[in-house]
Amino acid sequence: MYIVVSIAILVTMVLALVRALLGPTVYDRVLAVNVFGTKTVLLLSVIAFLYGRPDFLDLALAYALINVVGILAVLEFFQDRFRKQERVDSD
Amino acid sequence: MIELALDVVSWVLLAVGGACVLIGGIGGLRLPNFYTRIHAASLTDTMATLLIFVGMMLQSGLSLATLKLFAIMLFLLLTGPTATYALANAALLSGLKPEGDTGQSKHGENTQP
Amino acid sequence: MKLLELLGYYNYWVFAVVLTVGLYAVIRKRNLIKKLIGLSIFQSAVFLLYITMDKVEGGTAPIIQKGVPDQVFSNPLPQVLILTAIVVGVSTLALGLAMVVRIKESYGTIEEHEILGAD
Amino acid sequence: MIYVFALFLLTLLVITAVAIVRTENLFVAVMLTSIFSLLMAANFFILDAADVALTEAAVGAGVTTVIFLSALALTGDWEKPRPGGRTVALGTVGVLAMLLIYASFDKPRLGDPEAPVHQHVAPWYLEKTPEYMDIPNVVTAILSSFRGYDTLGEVFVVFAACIGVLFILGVKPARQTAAAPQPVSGLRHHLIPQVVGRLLVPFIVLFGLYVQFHGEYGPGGGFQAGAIIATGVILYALLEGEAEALRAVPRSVLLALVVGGALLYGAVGVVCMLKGGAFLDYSVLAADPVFGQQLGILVIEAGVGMAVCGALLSIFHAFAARESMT
Repeated sequence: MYIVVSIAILVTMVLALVRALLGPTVYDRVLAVNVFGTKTVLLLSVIAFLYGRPDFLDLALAYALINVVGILAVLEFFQDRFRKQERVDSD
Repeated sequence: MIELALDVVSWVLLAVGGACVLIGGIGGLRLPNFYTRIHAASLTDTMATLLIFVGMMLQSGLSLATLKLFAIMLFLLLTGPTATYALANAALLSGLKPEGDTGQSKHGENTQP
Repeated sequence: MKLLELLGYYNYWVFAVVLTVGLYAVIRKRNLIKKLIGLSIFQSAVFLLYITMDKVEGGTAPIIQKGVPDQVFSNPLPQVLILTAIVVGVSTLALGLAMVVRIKESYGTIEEHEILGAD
Repeated sequence: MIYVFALFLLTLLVITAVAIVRTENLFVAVMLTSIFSLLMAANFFILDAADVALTEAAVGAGVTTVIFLSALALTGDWEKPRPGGRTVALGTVGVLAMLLIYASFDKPRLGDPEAPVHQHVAPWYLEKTPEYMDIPNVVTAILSSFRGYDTLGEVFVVFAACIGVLFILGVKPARQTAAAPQPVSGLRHHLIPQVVGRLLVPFIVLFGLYVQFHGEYGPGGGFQAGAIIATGVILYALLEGEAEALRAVPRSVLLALVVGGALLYGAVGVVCMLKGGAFLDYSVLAADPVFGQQLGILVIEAGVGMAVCGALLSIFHAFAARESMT
């Protein structure tokens, strides 16, 4: 049963990667990275159960916690550039 | 008897979770512009996380693994929508206006974030 | 049997392709940051080669569970090498990026040909 | 059955690598690099390398993306395309690829138990770990005890890289820009990420400590723990602003962490020598050699965790301080 779910997750990862490559605006790419991260967490949990070693869920837990840091760093990066652009336009 | 019932319920949950994940992926690819895609990707994310992890928790019964699964589900449910909100907020602030009914994305090339 | 046997070599082919993609980036691209990204891809390919060699058919990760009598384990040794190599890789990457930032401040550009021209 | 997953994820890996090299926009390359690191961690996990996957996760998701973005903020965001023929570069690289693929045919198949790599040293480690250390995680046992001297070298490399970055970025920039360096405020008007982040940071640090002291029984150890705790404090710095994070974890504490971690590791080795054993031979640390080994592993893992956490954090602060200067 886990195999069906993991196949579905893998296909979604492919779709998210295609969106990351195609994505016209930069925020589409950030969205794709976010979706990709969540799917990795799901995939790692399902495979931990598939292998019959549920004590490896630490890895999925680590990803669940750390994924948001990358996304917020990107948004912080954009906010700085946007503010710098504003400062350049104003003076 | 209980064992069979648990198995069936968790299988159904996992199957629906997998379908949800797939719908999110397809939606994220085919929808016209950014704000519609963010709906597709984030809503199904949260729903699929709930379904898949509850399905797995039923399978693993009362053990340390169930506690870990619950912790992962909790943090995913906490961080997923937050990241999506921050993303949509940043996009809106930087001038990517949601389309009316024109449907085509104004920002063709990604030179202008 | 032929396909399955060929499938066994798929990891090595991916290693070869990712290694050459990283090398291409380092050789061809002139932007220093793109060169560093190419270098980290090159590094990841080498890590993939080491970890591919540690997998044993039907073996699990080398964490000995008390109850299970005789268990087939994957080889722990390459994992130890790669574990430290990843952290060292990030530290040297940070060092490289610090140098790129200083080059940008003194030369005003991080394109290799412009830097060479300025000298 | 693992071939299906391995096939899928490795193909994605190749596609991402090619996409990274082809994009002009450096910011897009950084985003794809974070996807590349996610795929690497998934691949490591499928190939039974749980510890390595946790390290790649802890380092790849948080720290690498943040360091790259800080560097991009200080340098340009666009790469100038290079006109002219690519044939020479593509030719040499293509020849190399052919040679490597040709050479891979007499390598053992994936997962072949009779492969020479599994015959010599690995079985010895797998037998001797329960005997000498009696801890479940063989990888941590080898990392900290059998190859403790080598890991000491690793800690000194991380230490040297951190000192190098501090030196390079410590110097005032040549042209001090006129604009007064306004304090880099965090995601000020993003209320929801701040509230959730403030709720999340303690759990990340707590999870880091769990990974630190859980290193003997499951995937974990000093390197992963240091990276996770550093990511937690970086999240705090992103949300509250870098000045606020410096107030919470000042630079003196960071340097003390880096120096203390490396010193602690070396001190354990010297203590072993003083008690009559060889350098870094922990069995002399306590009456019962097995308990001595476990004690030694616990202490040096703490040293490694402190050194890595301090190094990554001071690197982040060095870049962030540079950002506010220009």
